[in-house]
Amino acid sequence: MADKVLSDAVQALADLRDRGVIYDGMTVMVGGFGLCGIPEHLIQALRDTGVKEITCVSNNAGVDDWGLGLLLQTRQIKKMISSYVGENAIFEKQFIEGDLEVEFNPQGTLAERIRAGGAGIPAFYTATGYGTLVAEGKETREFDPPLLCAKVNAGTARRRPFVMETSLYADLALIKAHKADPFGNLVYRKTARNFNPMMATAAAFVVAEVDEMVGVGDLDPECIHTPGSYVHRVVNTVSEKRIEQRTTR
Amino acid sequence: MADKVLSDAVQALADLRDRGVIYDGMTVMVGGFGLCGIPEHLIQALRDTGVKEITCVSNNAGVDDWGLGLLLQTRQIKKMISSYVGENAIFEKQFIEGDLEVEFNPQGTLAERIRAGGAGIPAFYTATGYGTLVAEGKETREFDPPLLCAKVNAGTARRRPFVMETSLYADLALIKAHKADPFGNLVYRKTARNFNPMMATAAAFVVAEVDEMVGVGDLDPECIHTPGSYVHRVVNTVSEKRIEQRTTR
Amino acid sequence: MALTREQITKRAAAELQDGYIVNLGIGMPTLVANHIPEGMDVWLQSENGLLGIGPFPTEDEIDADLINAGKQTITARPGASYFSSAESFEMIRGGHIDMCILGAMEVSQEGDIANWMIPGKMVKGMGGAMDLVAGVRKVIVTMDHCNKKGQTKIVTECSLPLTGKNCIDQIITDLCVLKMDNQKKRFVLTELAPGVSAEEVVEKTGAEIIVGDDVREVAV
Amino acid sequence: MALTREQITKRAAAELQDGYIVNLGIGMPTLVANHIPEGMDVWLQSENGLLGIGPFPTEDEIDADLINAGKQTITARPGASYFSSAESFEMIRGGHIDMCILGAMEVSQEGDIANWMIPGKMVKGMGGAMDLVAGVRKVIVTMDHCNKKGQTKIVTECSLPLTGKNCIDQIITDLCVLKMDNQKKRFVLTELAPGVSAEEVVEKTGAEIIVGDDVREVAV
Repeated sequence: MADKVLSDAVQALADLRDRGVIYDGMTVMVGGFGLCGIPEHLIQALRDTGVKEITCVSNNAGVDDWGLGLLLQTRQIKKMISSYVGENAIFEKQFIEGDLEVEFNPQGTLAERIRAGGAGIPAFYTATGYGTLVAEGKETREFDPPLLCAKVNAGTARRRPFVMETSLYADLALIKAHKADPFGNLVYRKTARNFNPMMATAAAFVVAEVDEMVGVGDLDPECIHTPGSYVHRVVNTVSEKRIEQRTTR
Repeated sequence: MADKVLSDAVQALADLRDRGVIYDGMTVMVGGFGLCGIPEHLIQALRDTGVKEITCVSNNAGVDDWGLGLLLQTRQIKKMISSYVGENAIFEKQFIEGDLEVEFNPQGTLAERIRAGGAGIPAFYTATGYGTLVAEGKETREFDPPLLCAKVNAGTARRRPFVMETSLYADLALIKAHKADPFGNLVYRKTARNFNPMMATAAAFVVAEVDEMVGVGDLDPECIHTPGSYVHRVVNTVSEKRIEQRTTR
Repeated sequence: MALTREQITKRAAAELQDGYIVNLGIGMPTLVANHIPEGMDVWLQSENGLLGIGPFPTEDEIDADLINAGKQTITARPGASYFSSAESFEMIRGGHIDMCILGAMEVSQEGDIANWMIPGKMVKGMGGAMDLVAGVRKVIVTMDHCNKKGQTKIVTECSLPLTGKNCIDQIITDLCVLKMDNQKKRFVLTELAPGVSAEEVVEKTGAEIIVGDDVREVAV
Repeated sequence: MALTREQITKRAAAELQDGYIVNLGIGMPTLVANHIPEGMDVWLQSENGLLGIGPFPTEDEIDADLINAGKQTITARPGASYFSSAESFEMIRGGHIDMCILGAMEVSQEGDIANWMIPGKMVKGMGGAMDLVAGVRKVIVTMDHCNKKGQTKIVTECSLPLTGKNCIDQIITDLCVLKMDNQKKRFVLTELAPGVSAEEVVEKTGAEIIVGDDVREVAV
């Protein structure tokens, strides 16, 4: 079996420029919600490749000195496709000064666009964003909402137009999981799962960093969140796991 | 908490006619692939309600004397939406004589139409079936296949037209799972999972039969295949689990 | 006398029903969790991938891998399940969430809502708000009736960019409760804060609303 | 001398590569699993929701909850994973399966395939075949070159209802190996069964094909 396990994050990306995966102008998907479930080490390794003009698909943009904030500091990101970017002063500055392009997607539309990319669905319709800025320039058309097809829902489901959204697909996905086996099967932990599983299906090359490596056959086959066929490389790392809002009882 | 656990399959459907869920002409989704992972007892309970003119969404149609074959025997099914129905003489007879309407869907399109119904997606595009009978009367249009968006895939992904498919949604879904807790969280077993998880999201009323009931909190929250919010009722049954092709080494 | 934030929150909690699956927005709506009636079983969904939010953690329980949509550390209750963002929004978009409670900057008389951007100010993004208002079965807005300058937030047409069209079912403000009449496509005044008159509400509302036949006092 | 089923299967197995994710159709293609080269790691996907098919079970291992797409009882190898039909076809439709091997009734010169229905005969359905030919990266057909009446199965245009258009990359028959040239949109004859001539193949093929510059003998 081709060995997918590499020694560290830098090694995991080392030859990807030669292989045509990493190039100036490339598209990268980066998992995580806020700072939860982000591939900390792979983000730094991507920064260190020096790649420029990145289009980055990620729900958020990290904070000033952590996560994707590190790639913003070095101005390696040209465009963000995100749903919310509220916690980042560098982002704000580059955005306001026009140095950073931003495409806001509703969070569910973003998740579904990524999932669709991985699933070979080039486009789909959603009620989300109809009548808003998000729908501008997009095809809209009327359908019966799925719910309406059940008699008992008659009257409760809102009949309305839907917006056509297209799928997203990347050259590279950087994934954070909890456990992996050498085939690349992944298991996530709690809400650190978030955008990671879809992104692992929607890129030509997929690299995951994990808290723990286990042997082939050690993961419960009923509970593998991402089958190993989607994953090209795995590195075992020790994550800092910063917390944004430490709230207690 | 509203108690979702009923004593048997008949009880689980008993009041659904009064509640407007079961009615002549209704649409039912029934989980399973062949005879694997079918809700044996719920199918029989549905037969015993005497409901007629059912539109049934199910990948297969059972065999003559088991699974959906039982509802065909009694001529309670008006129409099947399936991908393959090869193992059933009663089916064949009713189909050839024009007593049974059949809509064949490619298996992946069927799975995705159900998933879309549950996910609030009224329609989506797929390459599957383009240029075939399946695409007749449906809108087709060209998109870049998602894969093409990654530079390293250039040349390998086939550029082609896609077919628009609409979602499926039912009045009732009959589900077979392995374990449930009283909230209705479900866990499936091996390839008995198949169509069950999507169907559990795509019906106004969802009833599951399971091999084993456990307490709230006994299922690993990382490995719940269907969250309890989708499930209205659960019954604990002892399944026969017939085997169609007993193949050994 | 106008309702306090606490009282608005409590009134919103009165809309909960046993077995409801509910998504609470960031800020004031989050507080509704503190007013779930005793003995009622309500499951809170967090759009970053959890059904079954529990109480905030003790210092020992804090886990960086377990946060809510507001990025606060939380816990999960027994019976909770984790899932991906795609599955979370299947649940939201597919109509499987019974109710959500959100704040708003403006609501129009036909139930449009604006709560994500102010032109000229830094735009942070809509997060999951557009999906929630489009997909959840019952969408409730809790907000002050007027903004800090005393201008009404319930308007003929929203001046701010929309989050969703025709999607608000109910508004609970410091002055009153308004419920959407889906036939007439107007909000109906159904409850008043103690000491607030229907006339005062009409006066402070920049939109056509219907004064119901049987306007009661908000029970708080 | 025409290749046996065993030899066709063996030739198909020679297309496998280390690490490949492969879906094998019902019937002859299933036998390809017996010819995976020693030391090569190939993962077999079953479209009913399994990645990592193992050998058939012993009598003791038989499990009604574990079957393949042909409804045969099977086992799962270490490292296998189970998933839903929707997730299985995400994998197929999304281009994540490296290769599939299928039977066919007809293949056209532009790579159309017909293998699911014969007008006038009982239609059983297409199962997952349409998704496989549309989504898998490399689609190989294994079949006899001619049908039982001696008529060619490789035709100018399919007379039977299609399973997919322009989707076959390679055909392995009892007489030869044909590979699609995506620029020229015609199959190229690349290998011949021992003792079979290019002329014989051309004669028995009812379609325009290209005889390659370097036609070798099939290594079986």
